[in-house]
Amino acid sequence: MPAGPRQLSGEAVAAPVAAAVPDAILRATDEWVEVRPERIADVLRFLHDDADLDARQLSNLCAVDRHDRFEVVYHLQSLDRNHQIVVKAIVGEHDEPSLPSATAVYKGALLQEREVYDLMGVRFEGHPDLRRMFLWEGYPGFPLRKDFLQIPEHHPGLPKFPFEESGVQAR
Amino acid sequence: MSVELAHYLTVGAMIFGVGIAIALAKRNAIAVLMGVELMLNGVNLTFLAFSRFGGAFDAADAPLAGHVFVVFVLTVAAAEAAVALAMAVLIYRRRETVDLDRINLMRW
Amino acid sequence: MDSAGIIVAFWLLSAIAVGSAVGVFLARNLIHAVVLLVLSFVATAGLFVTLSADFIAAAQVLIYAGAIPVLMVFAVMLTPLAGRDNGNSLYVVPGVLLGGAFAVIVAIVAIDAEWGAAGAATLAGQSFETTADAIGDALLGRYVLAFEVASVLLLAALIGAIVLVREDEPA
Amino acid sequence: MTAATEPYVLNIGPQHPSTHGVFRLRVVMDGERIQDVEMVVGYLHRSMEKLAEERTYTQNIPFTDRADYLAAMSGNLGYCLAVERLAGVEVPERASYLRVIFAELQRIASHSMANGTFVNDAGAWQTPLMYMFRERERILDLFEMTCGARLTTNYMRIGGVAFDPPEEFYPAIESLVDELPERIEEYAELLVDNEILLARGRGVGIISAEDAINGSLVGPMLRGSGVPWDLRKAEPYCGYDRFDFEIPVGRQGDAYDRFLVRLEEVRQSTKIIRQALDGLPSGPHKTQIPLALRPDPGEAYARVEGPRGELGFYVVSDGGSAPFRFHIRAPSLINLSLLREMAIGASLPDAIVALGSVDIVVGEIDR
Amino acid sequence: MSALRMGRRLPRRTVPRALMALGALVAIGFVAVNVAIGYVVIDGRLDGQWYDVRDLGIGVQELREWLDDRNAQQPGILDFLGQHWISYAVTALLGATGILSIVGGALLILIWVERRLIGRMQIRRGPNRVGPYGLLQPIADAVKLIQKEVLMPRGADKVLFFLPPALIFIPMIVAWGPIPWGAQMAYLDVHVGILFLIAVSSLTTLAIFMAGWSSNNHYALLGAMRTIAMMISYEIPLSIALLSVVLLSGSMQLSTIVEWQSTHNVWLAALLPLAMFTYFFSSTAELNRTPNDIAEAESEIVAGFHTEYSGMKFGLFYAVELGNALFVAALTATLFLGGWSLFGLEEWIPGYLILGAKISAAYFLLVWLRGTLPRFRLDQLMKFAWQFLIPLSLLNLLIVAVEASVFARWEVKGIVSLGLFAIVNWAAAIILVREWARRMGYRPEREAVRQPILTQGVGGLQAARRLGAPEMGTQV
Amino acid sequence: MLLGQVPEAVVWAIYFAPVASTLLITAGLIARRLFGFAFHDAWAGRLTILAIFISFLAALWALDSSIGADGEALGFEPHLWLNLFDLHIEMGVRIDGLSAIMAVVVTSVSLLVQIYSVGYMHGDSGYARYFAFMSLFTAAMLGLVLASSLLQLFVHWELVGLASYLLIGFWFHRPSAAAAAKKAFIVTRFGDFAFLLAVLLIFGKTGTFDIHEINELALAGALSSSVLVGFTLGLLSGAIGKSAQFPLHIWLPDAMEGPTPVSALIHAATMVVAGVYLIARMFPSFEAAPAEVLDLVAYVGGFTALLAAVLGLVQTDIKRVLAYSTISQIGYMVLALGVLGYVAAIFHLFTHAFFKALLFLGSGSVNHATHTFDMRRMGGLRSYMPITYVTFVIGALSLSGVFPLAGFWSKDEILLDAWKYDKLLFVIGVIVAFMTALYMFRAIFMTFWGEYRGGEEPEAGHDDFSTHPHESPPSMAFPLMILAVPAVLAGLFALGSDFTHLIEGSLPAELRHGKPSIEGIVVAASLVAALAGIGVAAAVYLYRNPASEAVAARLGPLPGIVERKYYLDFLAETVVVRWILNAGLQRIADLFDRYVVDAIVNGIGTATRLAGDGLRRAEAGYVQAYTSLFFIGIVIAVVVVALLGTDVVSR
Repeated sequence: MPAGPRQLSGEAVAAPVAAAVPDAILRATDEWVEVRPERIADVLRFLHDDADLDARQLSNLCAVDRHDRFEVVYHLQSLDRNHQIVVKAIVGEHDEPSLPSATAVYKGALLQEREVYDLMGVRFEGHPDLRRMFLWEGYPGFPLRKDFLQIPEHHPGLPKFPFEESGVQAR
Repeated sequence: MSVELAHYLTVGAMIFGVGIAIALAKRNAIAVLMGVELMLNGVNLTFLAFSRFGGAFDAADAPLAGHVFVVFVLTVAAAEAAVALAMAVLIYRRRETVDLDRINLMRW
Repeated sequence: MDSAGIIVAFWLLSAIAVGSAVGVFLARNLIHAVVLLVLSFVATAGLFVTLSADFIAAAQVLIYAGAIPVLMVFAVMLTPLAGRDNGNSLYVVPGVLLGGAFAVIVAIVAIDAEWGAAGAATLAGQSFETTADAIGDALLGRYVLAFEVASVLLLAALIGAIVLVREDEPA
Repeated sequence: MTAATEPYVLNIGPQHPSTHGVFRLRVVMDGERIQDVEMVVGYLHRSMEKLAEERTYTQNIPFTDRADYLAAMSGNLGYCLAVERLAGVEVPERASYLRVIFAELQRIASHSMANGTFVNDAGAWQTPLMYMFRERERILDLFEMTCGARLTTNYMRIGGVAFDPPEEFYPAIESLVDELPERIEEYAELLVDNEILLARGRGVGIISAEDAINGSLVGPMLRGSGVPWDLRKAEPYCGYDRFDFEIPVGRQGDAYDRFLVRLEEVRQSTKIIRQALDGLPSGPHKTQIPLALRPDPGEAYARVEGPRGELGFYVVSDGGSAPFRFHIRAPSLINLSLLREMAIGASLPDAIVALGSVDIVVGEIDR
Repeated sequence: MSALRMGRRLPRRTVPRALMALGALVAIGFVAVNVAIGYVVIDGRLDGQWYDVRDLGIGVQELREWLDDRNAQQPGILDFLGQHWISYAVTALLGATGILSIVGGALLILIWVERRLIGRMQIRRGPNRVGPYGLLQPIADAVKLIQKEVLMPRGADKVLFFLPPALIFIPMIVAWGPIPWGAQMAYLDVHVGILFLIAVSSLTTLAIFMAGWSSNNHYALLGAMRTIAMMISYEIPLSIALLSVVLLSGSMQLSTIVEWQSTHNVWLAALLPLAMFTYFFSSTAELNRTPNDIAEAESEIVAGFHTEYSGMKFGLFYAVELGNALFVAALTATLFLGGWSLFGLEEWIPGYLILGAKISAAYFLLVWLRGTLPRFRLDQLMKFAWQFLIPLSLLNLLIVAVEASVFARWEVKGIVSLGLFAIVNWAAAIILVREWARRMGYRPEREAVRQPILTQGVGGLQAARRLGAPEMGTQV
Repeated sequence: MLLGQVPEAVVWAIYFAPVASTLLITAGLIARRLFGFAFHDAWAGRLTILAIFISFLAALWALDSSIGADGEALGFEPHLWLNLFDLHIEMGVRIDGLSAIMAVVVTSVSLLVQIYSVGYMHGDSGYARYFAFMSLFTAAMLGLVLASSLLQLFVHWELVGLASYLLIGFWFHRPSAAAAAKKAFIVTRFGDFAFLLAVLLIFGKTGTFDIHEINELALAGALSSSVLVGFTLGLLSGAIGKSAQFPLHIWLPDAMEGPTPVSALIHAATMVVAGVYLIARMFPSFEAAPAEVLDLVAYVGGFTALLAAVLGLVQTDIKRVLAYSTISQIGYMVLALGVLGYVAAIFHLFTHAFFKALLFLGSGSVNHATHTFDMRRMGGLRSYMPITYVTFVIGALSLSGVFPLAGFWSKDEILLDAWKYDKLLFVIGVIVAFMTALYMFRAIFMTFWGEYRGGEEPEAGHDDFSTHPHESPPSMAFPLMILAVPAVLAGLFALGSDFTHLIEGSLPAELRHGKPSIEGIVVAASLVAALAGIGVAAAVYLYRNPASEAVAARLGPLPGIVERKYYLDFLAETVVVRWILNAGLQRIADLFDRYVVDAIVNGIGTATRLAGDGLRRAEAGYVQAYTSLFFIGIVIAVVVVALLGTDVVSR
């Protein structure tokens, strides 16, 4: 499987992570490391702070619906050392998936996690403002899920116009 | 038919009277200020009427004294408006109201 | 015998001035009251013109119609809870009575009194002259002390207003 | 206003003159000062990522045009790179050069637009925008000449590019590249030394380098904050390492720096195009690939330095002829992560200028 | 906030037919009066002796004689009317229609001129479809605006929402009164002309506030508050700048000021550069034009105070905006560029043509500014007014006051003293502006390093620090 | 009469040149502080010197004119300065022999002091400020001298006080300097207050401030003697304060805390002689007053001279010696005025200015070399500092009145006048002359002879100047040499009658005495006293060279008393201030205030409060309630007027 030109292999990442965050690593391939979902925030924190791994930027965050589970993929980037790290957290629960939020480590996760929640329905616990983004509150279902169209009420044709609730608080 | 001094004085008095009514009857400090300005205006009209009918242009020793007084009244009015409105804003900020019925700082 | 133009102008302007002043009293909305007030002031300025006071009329428009209402409007906008409301206070009855009594009595006195030469004079009897020069001479000559005092007053008012509404210093 | 006033909510957009499309900001204001801001997007959401799962790999290329419709070429390129990486397709040399040329032309066009609208947001009444459009127009002419479309080019293909440019293309691009430096100097004269623009842009929307990295900012936003990060250097694709160019980096991280960085990038792009034209090899412009490409199961994440920064495509294959999962890492959206940081506490005009300096494309935000 | 959704439709036919007929009659009368004026002028009955419009002369005199005759023959109702006021009324009517027609016509042309000019500046063509060179475009626009439905937002203050377009139109027209179009050719040549103009133009503020407040729209209110803040700030330097003109020429009457420039063969622009700059800049603020158009900054608050206006109400605002700009150009030409005089050439060329040319030049400057410059921020503008323009114009006023008293006392004939003043004032202007700007912290050389840093290597935070960019978030 | 009549503008220039330099330096300093204007310190010195040089030249011209006019007033009309209702206050300059001489003295001494200061103050952080103050002081002094009206004189009198306060406290970071400045200011205030009373008294009686008019009125007998007594006593009090006469002399020795050039300028030639000048200026009034006033003047002067001379004998600080010497010599002048020796007093003032300035500057020079003013640490300096030594000795000789130096002639004239007037005063004068020579040469022998005793102990790390005293820089030595010339020659004026004419020209004709003769016995007495003083000093301090303690032991309790300044400072500070004022008067006032005034006030307050308690029920605090009442009152008033007609109003 072709990897990015400057991607660290999963094994190379797994060793220091396992040392720092015990029982976090589930699997390591030469492309990515798979992390226990509950520990994902700790792992990211470690990767961010570690001087060698230096994953200062959350380059990309997305989720893949594997029919029975969700893979949440984190592409991390070290700018100074110019390498990329791919971390995956596989959430086994398919109806109400949730895992800790990365927003405490990366501000860049704010919108990306909202997007994943909006379209995939993966809850990120600890996200300060986890609301629908492209779709409105009350939209039935999460359209990027593979089973979206199998549920009858998810068929296109909007039942109601968006009801706007402001999440903005006046200070 | 002609317009005489008394006409102007009457108009001035009416404006002044309305000013009194507003100044006394309004709850809002800014409205009260409007009343005061109206009163000043009535006085101005009276001044100018006297100046005009009293031969302002002929008076050798003090030409246009009435006009000069009106200038001063205008000045005072501007100053008063600035300070009074500043006070209104301040009172609002401190007490959340400019309702004169609720402002009784001068009590006792 | 004045020219008809002056007579018409006088009655018209007087009606507007007094009428809109009454309107200030009656208006329920404070912003409307300000607008009516300006109308009254402008009409008064017109009356000034009939009294050959061109300079004063212009100054009246400038100050009373241009500056003071703007201040009032600002004050109204800065005190939102006061609600643009032009309600009456407890003193509405004495206020109206007193105002009416005052106007009536002074009007009676004005009409009844012997004004001598001034009472006999008419507007037609005198020519319309330019007043700005004479007012300037008077202000900087005979009334120079008062002029200076007035300027000090303005300065004091300026400073006072600024000091009053200044933000409290952050600790 | 300094007095105790009540905060009120102001809606900017979705059809506001300075929101660059159907983008909406709900702003809580105290007088002219912004207390809180929330972006409301989705008006242009077309569910591209879902649709892509039903189409073949090649059929998906037009979606990438319509995501960032101001930089269609870059979108094409990123997606093609991702699929090529997934399927292991080799690209001919000439195709790489052509890709570079068109990607850089697209960058110039997009940056011209960005700078023009930025200055427009700062209040210059359309004149600079019109000037910038002049160059963009010529570039779009070149696109039309080559692939028949101006905006949604659909030009790149998996394994190369769709067409070889026609003969009249070469003199046209030569003259454009020759003239561009003068034009850029013209803008610089009009805008860079403009005191008003300086007053409006300096110190507005400042983002520190730490925040920029942590907030996943990319492209001119990141570089404007002083971080010298450019994928063309860091992870050279399409043979960018063959070309000599430099990365412009801002000094303060404010809106004005981003403007300057974009202006300088136009200069650098001109340099790259010139080099690419000089070294353009002959040969095929495309590798033949099967019509229904079926890559082995797996995943690939490829990214290019688009005009708005890192434009990434994450493609997962389950061995079928359509991607199992297709995700666009949209710089326009992610660059807004720090919108609140930039806007809260600023005055409304400053926020507008800061937003203008982000250079968003709503098609890419919503997808 | 879309007016379409929020708005309330008015009845389809808002104007009764009778009113429309009356309007048509007025319009016809309007045209007739203009034709009459033209006839009198072209006919040469005035014999080159054009006086104050108030004494429009022969035509009016004939009218009065006729009235007197009637009065003598059959006394009656005309007894009451038979005074000289009727000539005033007639001439006032004539002058007002004259101004309206001139300004109105000019506005129609201006719309085309401005759009055309801006188009040229923006490498566009500008309007070129309706009529030759797009000349009929403004008329088409006007027709479109008149036909458009007038919407009123829900929750708007009905009375106050309807008044401002008319209220704001009045000062714009009245302000044109004192402008002299030639020797003794002013409609309302008041003695306190400049004060009159300042007073009249200050009325605009309230109308704008009414428009903004009554719209029940945050953009409109924001725009109105901005306008008011800016207008009351910029009225001060503007007035002070005009005062220096008054001081030097010794009169507030516009015609006298022009005559002063004519007799001394000098433009006040040469004598009072700083005053002219202050006036012009402050006027752009008062006019809400670039670079000071924050009141209707379209990229921030859509259209400011007239966001919610549509149809001809918007058209009136638009017309007033242009008319005021034209008026500022006219006042600049009158006060600073010699008005209708042109160093003796006014003997051969009609004064109003000279003035027109000067107005055009000044107006072009406004258009040019609009086509070129970005916009300031409100606080920057306020700072500029209070910290820069007002102190400078006060200092300038001081200098001019000294010069004026010198000039009044030792009247040196000819160019000597005025030349000296010009030199002193230019020097003072340059030095004051330079030094004050530096006092305000303006350091052009500080901004010398503006270009971004160029680098070959990539990196993150460490690289950023290595590149030596200043600490982020600090002002250089 | 070399140059012709001096124009009035030039006379004003004498005054305005230093004023201008003050303003310029101040403006420069402000500009430097606020705007970063490049105002170099050196410019302050140059400006001051230039301004005073201009003044000096103008003063010379004025003097020249004055000589040509035989000392009569040159007759410049005063200018109307303030015109309030019936009050017309005029300002003018008066140039006659007296003021011309004074102007020349002030400007010349000041000029030299400024030049000297350039070197002396070099490197001081307050360099420019110093020169601003100096300019101010000189301007004030010149204004005082040239004033034609008493008000003008008083204003500048106070300005001089202010400037001296600033200068004495120039090193205000030193507590002693600050205290000295305060002391000088407050002590002279007592006299100034009496002076002000006198000015107001005379203005109330005559309605004019013009000095000349007042003098003429006094001579013409237009003023009652009680008024004159009050007036002259007030003036005398002012003079006593400013000229440091007994009992207000206590501020002057402390005032030596200021920079030495300041001492030279203020305490030798200018400020302290202002009192003498004042009495001389108003001399006709004094003459017109009852004779007891002049007797009082004479005895105050004589007593001060004697007292200060004795004090000068026990000082170890060289500047204090000179300070007491100054008090003593000014006492001499006052004595001279009291014995009708108008010319002699001014003559002595004239000569004294030069040699005392010379001595002060010399002491400054010594200090520059040794960094101390303590004579016990000096000694043997004569070989190190020849110029200073020679000039200092010349000054001392002149001060002691040794023939033919300047001091001899002026002192001789005073003694002669005293001889003619009152023999007791003559004896006092001779004793003082003896004492003068004694303490001056004691100082010289202690300072310049014998072995060098080390100066100030060098501080660690400092360059060790003190072990190698050296001659002062030229800018300091040059004024010394210049001043030495008049210190020698100024007395020769006495040989002709021009000087007398010149000075007496300012007096009305009936008061002029003409040139005094020389009485052999007087000359002999003064010479013998001086030489005896020198001899005793030489005998005691040169050959025996005792320690101070030994001398003190020999003399019993006397030195103790003297060293404590006859307990006068104690008297002033403790008895008067602390006991009488604080404990006595203030206590009484306090009790009165507390039990009488407060009781009344509190009573009124209580009554008001009780009344208010009753009335407040009527007031709810609503503005409109009050306003309503207000308008009800107006309406009632209008109704009354309207109904009753105008009679009510007019009646």
